[in-house]
Amino acid sequence: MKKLLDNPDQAVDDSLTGFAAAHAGLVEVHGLHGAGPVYVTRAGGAVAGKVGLVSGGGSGHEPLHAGFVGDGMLDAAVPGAVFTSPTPDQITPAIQAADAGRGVLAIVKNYTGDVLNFETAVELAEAEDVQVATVVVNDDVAVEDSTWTAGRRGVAGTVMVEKIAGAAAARGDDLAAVAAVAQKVIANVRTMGVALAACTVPHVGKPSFDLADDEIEIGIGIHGEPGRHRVPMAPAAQITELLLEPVVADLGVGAGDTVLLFVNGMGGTPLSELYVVYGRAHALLAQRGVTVARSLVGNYVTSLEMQGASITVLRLDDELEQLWDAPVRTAALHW
Amino acid sequence: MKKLLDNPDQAVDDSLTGFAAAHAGLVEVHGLHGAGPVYVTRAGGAVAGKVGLVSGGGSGHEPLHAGFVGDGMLDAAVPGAVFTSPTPDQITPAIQAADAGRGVLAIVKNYTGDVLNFETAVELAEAEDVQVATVVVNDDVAVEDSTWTAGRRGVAGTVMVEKIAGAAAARGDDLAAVAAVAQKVIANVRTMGVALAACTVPHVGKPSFDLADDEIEIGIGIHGEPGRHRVPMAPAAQITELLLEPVVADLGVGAGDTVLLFVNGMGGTPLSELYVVYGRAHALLAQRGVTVARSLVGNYVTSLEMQGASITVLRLDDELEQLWDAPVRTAALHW
Amino acid sequence: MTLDAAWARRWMTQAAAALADAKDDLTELDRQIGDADHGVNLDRGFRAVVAKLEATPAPDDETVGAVLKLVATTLMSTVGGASGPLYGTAFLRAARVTDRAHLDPPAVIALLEAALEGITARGHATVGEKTMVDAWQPAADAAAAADEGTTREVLAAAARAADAGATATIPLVATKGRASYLGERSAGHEDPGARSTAILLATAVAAVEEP
Amino acid sequence: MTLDAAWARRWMTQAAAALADAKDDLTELDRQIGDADHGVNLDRGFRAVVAKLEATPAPDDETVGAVLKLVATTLMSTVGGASGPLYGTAFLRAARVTDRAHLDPPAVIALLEAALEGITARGHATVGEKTMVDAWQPAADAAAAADEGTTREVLAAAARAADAGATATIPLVATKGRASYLGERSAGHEDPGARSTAILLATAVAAVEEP
Ligand SMILES: Nc1ncnc2c1ncn2[C@@H]1O[C@H](COP(=O)(O)OP(=O)(O)O)[C@@H](O)[C@H]1O
Ligand SMILES: Nc1ncnc2c1ncn2[C@@H]1O[C@H](COP(=O)(O)OP(=O)(O)O)[C@@H](O)[C@H]1O
Ligand SMILES: [Mg+2]
Ligand SMILES: [Mg+2]
Ligand SMILES: [Mg+2]
Ligand SMILES: [Mg+2]
Repeated sequence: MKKLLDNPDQAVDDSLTGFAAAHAGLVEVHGLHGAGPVYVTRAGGAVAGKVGLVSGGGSGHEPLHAGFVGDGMLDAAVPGAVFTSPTPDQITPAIQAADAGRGVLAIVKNYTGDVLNFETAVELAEAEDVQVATVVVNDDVAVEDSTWTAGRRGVAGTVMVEKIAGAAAARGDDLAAVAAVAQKVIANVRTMGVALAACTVPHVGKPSFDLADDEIEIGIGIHGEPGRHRVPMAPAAQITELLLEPVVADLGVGAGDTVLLFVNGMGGTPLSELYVVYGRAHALLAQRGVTVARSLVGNYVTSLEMQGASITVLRLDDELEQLWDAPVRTAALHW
Repeated sequence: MKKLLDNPDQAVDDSLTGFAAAHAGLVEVHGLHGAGPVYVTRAGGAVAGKVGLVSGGGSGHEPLHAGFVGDGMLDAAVPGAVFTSPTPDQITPAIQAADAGRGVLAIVKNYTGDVLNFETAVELAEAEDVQVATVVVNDDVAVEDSTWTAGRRGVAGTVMVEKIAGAAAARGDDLAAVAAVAQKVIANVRTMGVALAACTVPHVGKPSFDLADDEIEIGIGIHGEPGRHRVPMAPAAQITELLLEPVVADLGVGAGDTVLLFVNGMGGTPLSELYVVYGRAHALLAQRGVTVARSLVGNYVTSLEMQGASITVLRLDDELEQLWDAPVRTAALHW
Repeated sequence: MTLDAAWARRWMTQAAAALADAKDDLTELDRQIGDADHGVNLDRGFRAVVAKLEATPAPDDETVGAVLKLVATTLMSTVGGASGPLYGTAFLRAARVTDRAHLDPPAVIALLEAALEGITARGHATVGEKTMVDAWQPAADAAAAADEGTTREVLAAAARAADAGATATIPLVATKGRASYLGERSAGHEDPGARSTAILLATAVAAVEEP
Repeated sequence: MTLDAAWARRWMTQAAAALADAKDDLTELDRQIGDADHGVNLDRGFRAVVAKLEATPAPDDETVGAVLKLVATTLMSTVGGASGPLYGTAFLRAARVTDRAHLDPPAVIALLEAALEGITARGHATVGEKTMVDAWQPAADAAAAADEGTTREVLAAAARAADAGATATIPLVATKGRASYLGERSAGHEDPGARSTAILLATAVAAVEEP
């Protein structure tokens, strides 16, 4: 394991220190160097008259979530240890900091740890008189029998939820309306991912799972956890189909539908390969009569240096399209 | 070697197909699927009244250069095979397409292949009555005795040259002035890189160089070529010093200077690690009394999936700072 | 022989040491069917617990519940992940029923039952879902069945049952927690949370001073 | 015995075959001290040359120069990298001095010298800098020294010298091209462009039909 870091125990802190220095005008990182619970807010604090948006989760998925703090997206982000949910004592002050009196929407990815820690944190924030609504993102179609599991995981579709709910908050929607928009995105977004090679958690020092040279892991999450099944290594065209097929089937998109297509890199895959997958997926959707009206290609919800990608499809209507297009000014998304 | 592609011979074409589909409103990719010489232009073609900007080089450095085509940056980009300079028959039509009558600036990274192919292409374009100026980017301080080599290489600093010259062209500067601004950036920008693990060129199928588990390669270029020397793996703080030291020394920046600090990922390094390096570099510069006024952190000039990073410092004055801040709307840089 | 706050403090010191020893093993279990952090999470949490207890001098009249509450809030704010709130809630509920200086056997049984209830209240898992409940439930049951014994015997019965329960998770297919995403592939591996529960309860026994 | 356009065409067919065979070896040489693409670049280029020649029927009065010019423009537009313009210019200059149907020994010498001049005009390298010039220069010199011989003997002398020249690059420290970035570390490896030059000239000999 070779990584650009000094000490695994300090890696999240050191990374956030750099993040704070690089984006000083945009964000503020609280609690660095053991000063207290760690969370990230906009540089200016909560925006008067606006519903606040908070998300969080384990670190190792950068730029998610801290990279999405700023105008038109999140007001605060809460990074845990690598692949470990943050704790309530971090989340609660982040929620409080995001509150400008119109309440706060907590965007939680569906993992037992995230759900439990946010649950407690929300209770504590409510006890401090902050009005909080929670949405749980669960876009990962790799989890098939969700009644027999902890439910579908929240993965790359989280970016769409945060961006679009952020735009709804920015245009002045109240808490119920922002939560409703977020739920609408959640209802219309699905993702499936593949790993070509696993990642290595710094303090573990060896790959999260073992994968032979000629195998790939289909249906992975974003925490270096193994996927649903393994198949032999295949050309991009085939892998794209393996990922896109269940996404399209589950979402039920077809001729006449308009979608956003998002090809997300897991951290160790070059952009050029993501575009290969994007091209294949775009063509497959076009063949089915689906219009790809918006696109996103890049490393947005990563698993450290994992080699792999996920395909996300969001069914669009006029409202979602407009909210997606609305201005955003964060470290990682900017238009 | 596991890569998301179908056929190494088609990988560049397939990737550009996806790029074209993902950014249809922004760029146009010419010559796909064997239709002719391959090059990328803005969707709308040359901008009336503006000096054109063209750059190019081997593929495998994505988002460089095609990701920088758009308002405020390049008018055309010319991608060669992976790590191989494009040919004159690609470059010349790109130069012609970028010309709106006020001439074209060709931005060439200093590699024998790029220089020679651009030289020929420029001659051919001039024969077609296009006025062309050429600047050669050579920011890599890893090349020490540049009189005994092909000269310093052009690496990550190319982003600064393209962005700032692009802004000068956008504000209406004539060809000589745009070239002068580009030269000013070149005179004030320096870079040094490190590899933790080599990359694999698709049609080669094995890593470009062999690196032991406890070694890193200092002073690498961006073509998977080996670096200047090897040192034992070290903590990020130490690696940052190894990279920053020669950059600062060569540039001669010190107390009172204002700079842009750019930590560039080589493709396979997670953003979180780039921020660790950024944080260390920022602190080292601050210690020396250097003001870091602007920053950029991310994968902008990559070497496929190479694990590693480079540090670039650009000395700023008011003009360069304003031109850096000027609006840009490309696939990879946007503000 | 009853158990007092000093026992609770010794328990935590020994638990921290045992979990530090088991850190890599627990993380390896979690690497097989989860995200390779369980040992790291608990080690971070219990080191913080020990630091917190050391920084908090024991008043003469310290109750067992007071110690366990400190443990609960510290775990809650340092472990994260799924196990943080689960262990945190377990200790919080246990603290509520142990707000006294001395625990007799029925009180020890109550402690274990409250802990179990805390975990199921939060995590909604039942026995057989391949979670820490598969260690806590048999532990609480065995403790209740040993109600004729000393506090040490009650705890020892619980620890043995937790150990057996953890082992029994090996063939199970997970339906709760992160391992559930693996489906059938989760079978054949021990649940890390069940194993850490067994370790925790073993140290509760070891911390009882021989009469 | 003189050389004609048919020889030039045979030369290119055999060169393409030999370079395809050597593709991996050349790329491996380039991997050691460059960017691992030299074999791939030349294979792409010479396959295109053969395709181009096949698609271009030979007129009865075809000159050697006409063939070499087609080779030059094809290499220029398909090889890329440093070697594309260098080999392209070499063939372009060689075409200029061979614009006739038959080459006698002095014309073969002129062809080689023009090629060398093209390469140095573009690349500004001199002997000893660990580039293809280290094969072309001795080749041109040996050809000139063999001016009493047949065309085949002139070419054979050139090919032998190019081969020796390529081998002689092994201990050199590169000061031109990509290998120069390696400094001292470039010593101990053969220059890929010098080796491909030796292969190219060997096939020029092989393409001469025995009288
Ligand atoms: N719903 C649940 N109920 C009870 N225990 C659970 C539940 N979900 C997870 N666990 C326990 O938590 C353990 C994993 O803890 P840990 O690895 O620290 O957290 P995470 O899964 O968030 O990485 C599992 O081995 C299991 O015993
Ligand atoms: N300035 C130069 N003059 C002559 N030959 C050169 C020069 N620079 C490079 N070469 C030759 O080109 C070869 C490399 O070609 P190739 O690998 O195809 O291009 P690139 O270096 O652009 O990847 C070197 O081995 C060397 O022989
Ligand atoms: Mg975890
Ligand atoms: Mg090359
Ligand atoms: Mg875990
Ligand atoms: Mg090369």
